[in-house]
Amino acid sequence: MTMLHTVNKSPFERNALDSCMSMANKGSKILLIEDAVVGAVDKNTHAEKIKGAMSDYTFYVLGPDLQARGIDEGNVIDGVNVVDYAGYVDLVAETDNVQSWL
Amino acid sequence: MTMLHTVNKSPFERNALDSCMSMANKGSKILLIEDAVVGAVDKNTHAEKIKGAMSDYTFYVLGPDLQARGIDEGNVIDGVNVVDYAGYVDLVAETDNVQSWL
Amino acid sequence: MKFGILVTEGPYQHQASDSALQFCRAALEKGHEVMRVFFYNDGVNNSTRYTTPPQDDRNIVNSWSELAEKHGIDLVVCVAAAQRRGIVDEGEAQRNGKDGNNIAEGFRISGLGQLVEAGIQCDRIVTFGD
Amino acid sequence: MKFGILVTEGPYQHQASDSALQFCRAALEKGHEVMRVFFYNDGVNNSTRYTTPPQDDRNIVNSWSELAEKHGIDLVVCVAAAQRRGIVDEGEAQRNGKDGNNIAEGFRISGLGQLVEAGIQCDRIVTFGD
Amino acid sequence: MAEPWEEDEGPVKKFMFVNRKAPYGTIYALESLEVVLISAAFDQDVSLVFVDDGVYQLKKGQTTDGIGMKNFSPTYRALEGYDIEKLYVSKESLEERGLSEDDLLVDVQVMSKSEIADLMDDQDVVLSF
Amino acid sequence: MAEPWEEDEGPVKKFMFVNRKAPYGTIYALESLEVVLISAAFDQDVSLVFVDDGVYQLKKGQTTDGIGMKNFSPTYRALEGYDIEKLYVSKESLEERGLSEDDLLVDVQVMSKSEIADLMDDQDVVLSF
Repeated sequence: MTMLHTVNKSPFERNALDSCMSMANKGSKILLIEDAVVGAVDKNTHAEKIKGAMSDYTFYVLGPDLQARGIDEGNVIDGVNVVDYAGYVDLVAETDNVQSWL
Repeated sequence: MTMLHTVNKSPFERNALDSCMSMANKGSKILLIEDAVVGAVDKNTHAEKIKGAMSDYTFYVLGPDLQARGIDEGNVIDGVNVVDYAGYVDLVAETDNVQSWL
Repeated sequence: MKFGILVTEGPYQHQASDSALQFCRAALEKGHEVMRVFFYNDGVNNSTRYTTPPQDDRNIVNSWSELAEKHGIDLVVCVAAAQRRGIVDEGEAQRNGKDGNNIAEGFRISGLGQLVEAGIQCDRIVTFGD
Repeated sequence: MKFGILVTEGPYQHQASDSALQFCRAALEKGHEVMRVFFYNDGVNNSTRYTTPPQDDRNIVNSWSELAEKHGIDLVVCVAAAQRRGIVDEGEAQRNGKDGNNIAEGFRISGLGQLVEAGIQCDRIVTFGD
Repeated sequence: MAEPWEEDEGPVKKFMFVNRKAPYGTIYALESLEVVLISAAFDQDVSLVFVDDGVYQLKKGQTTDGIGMKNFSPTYRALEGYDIEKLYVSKESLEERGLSEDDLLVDVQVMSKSEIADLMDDQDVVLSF
Repeated sequence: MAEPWEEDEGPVKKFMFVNRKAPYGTIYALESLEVVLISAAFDQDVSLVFVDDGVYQLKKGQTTDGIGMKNFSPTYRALEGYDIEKLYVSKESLEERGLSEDDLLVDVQVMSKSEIADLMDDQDVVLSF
């Protein structure tokens, strides 16, 4: 089974992304939404965490939430996929289950 | 001036205590309340942070919140002062200002 | 595919309700079904018709009511959570001796069993919260 | 000493209201004055009389009303925050076309200026939130 | 014959409740427990996971008189009576907090996060409070 | 003659607003700004501090059409018109996020957290959202 894990909290503020990555099996998909999108920015001090885990997980980030926070897609870590709400729905539909790390 | 800083979030969950300690001047008092009291436990992986800062700050923890979470006062880090709500009021009154790190 | 949605925070304070609405709209647009939105914890505060957001702001409560009417979505507010937070319909008002009610169009108050039932009947439960 | 209290979360979901109540009680017991409690953000949800918590649980709204009456504390609910969350008194109901109101005894709806004024007049402002 | 929860189809689903927050600072622990109790009435296959600060929900000796809230921790002891017996606690989360199995008020299975990950992957519905 | 905010006593107090959260995920940034605007009407000595994810409140280029919320960031540009000119941003918080002063939509003073600490110690009222 493949799971989708969603994280909605900034990795600077909370442990949700760390907690998610410590319990998501290899092959899982991880989608960053809401304030969590700030974690998808390259050159920030949490970027290495995501870069280092790219062989285990496929990462996604919600575009509308990036735009709201003024983050240019060009500054997103290479290999993190930007999706819109329709893409979010597809991710939920194409995986077997979804867990929200609140 | 001496400030009182209150922190109400677990250091395992959020950056509030870190943030507080990065911006509280030496001589400040730091009071842990609500879920933050779990940070006052000796032997936990965040204890060193508080132990290492004891020369800069005086630490307090709210007893009723410790008890609610089943934490024995005997397990609190040596030198962290346990106070009740009356003691909380006194801390606010005897310092010049109070900042809540939410 | 049949979705169930769980919302655990009130409107405005957290983005949860907004994200849930956007997700529902996108799912419906793709031809999926949203069987039920279950409002739990502070999520029950999505269901009060007493809100009057600023005119240049979105009206989250109305958005739920309209979406539900248009697509036949069951909006269920947990009764126990609603009692703690002051959300009442006519029946609840009568039972608890309140002199009025504040539930908005399209929402109904019911038990937590409705959440478990959604879990059983839906293909996916997606949670939006703090 | 004269205290002002700021509460930024609703009752039950977060401990903020409980902590604020305990702090107020302890301050009053020590002979301090609590001039005003200002309810902002989701804190406005402390002021609805429509709550019916379980019988073996505390009633936070009533606790505020009783404390205010006993000690002459001014309980102020921010009007803008209240409009977003559905807290209305008689005047607000009339102005915004609502068919009822839900504000509890001892609370009044007013502007943010009341918070700034408390900041000016009180010796300390203590904030309780998430 | 297959146990109901081994069937692919049918009314019994695997529900997992993930508890990550300390009790009392927020209501999530209490209201999560309320859902758990209801799900038992639906005869579902229910698991509870306690990770991160959620392990404090099961800490012995909770005394709430001083904060004016109800101590709901005895309810965890009642879960067995509802046939809810799958309580999993993260070993890492306990250790980080200087806690051990002896500090908990109910019998649980202590397991590594990677074991919990496998269990989670095997669920039909995961609810996190 | 001393400026009002240099007096020890009197109706003018030093208010500091500490903004630590990203915008839109929660309402704190917006409702903090609403208090700031009101405090200006009271002619108080107002400072705004942006630290941690709060620095994102001042990020240029916020576009909120996609999330259906109002973009309130232009209001920060209007603060000057209310004589609110003390905007302090943590250097460390910017750096950790790969941001620089050029990314911000208003003129601010970038300073270290220890400088902000000194300012905070000097306030009459500190409000944190």
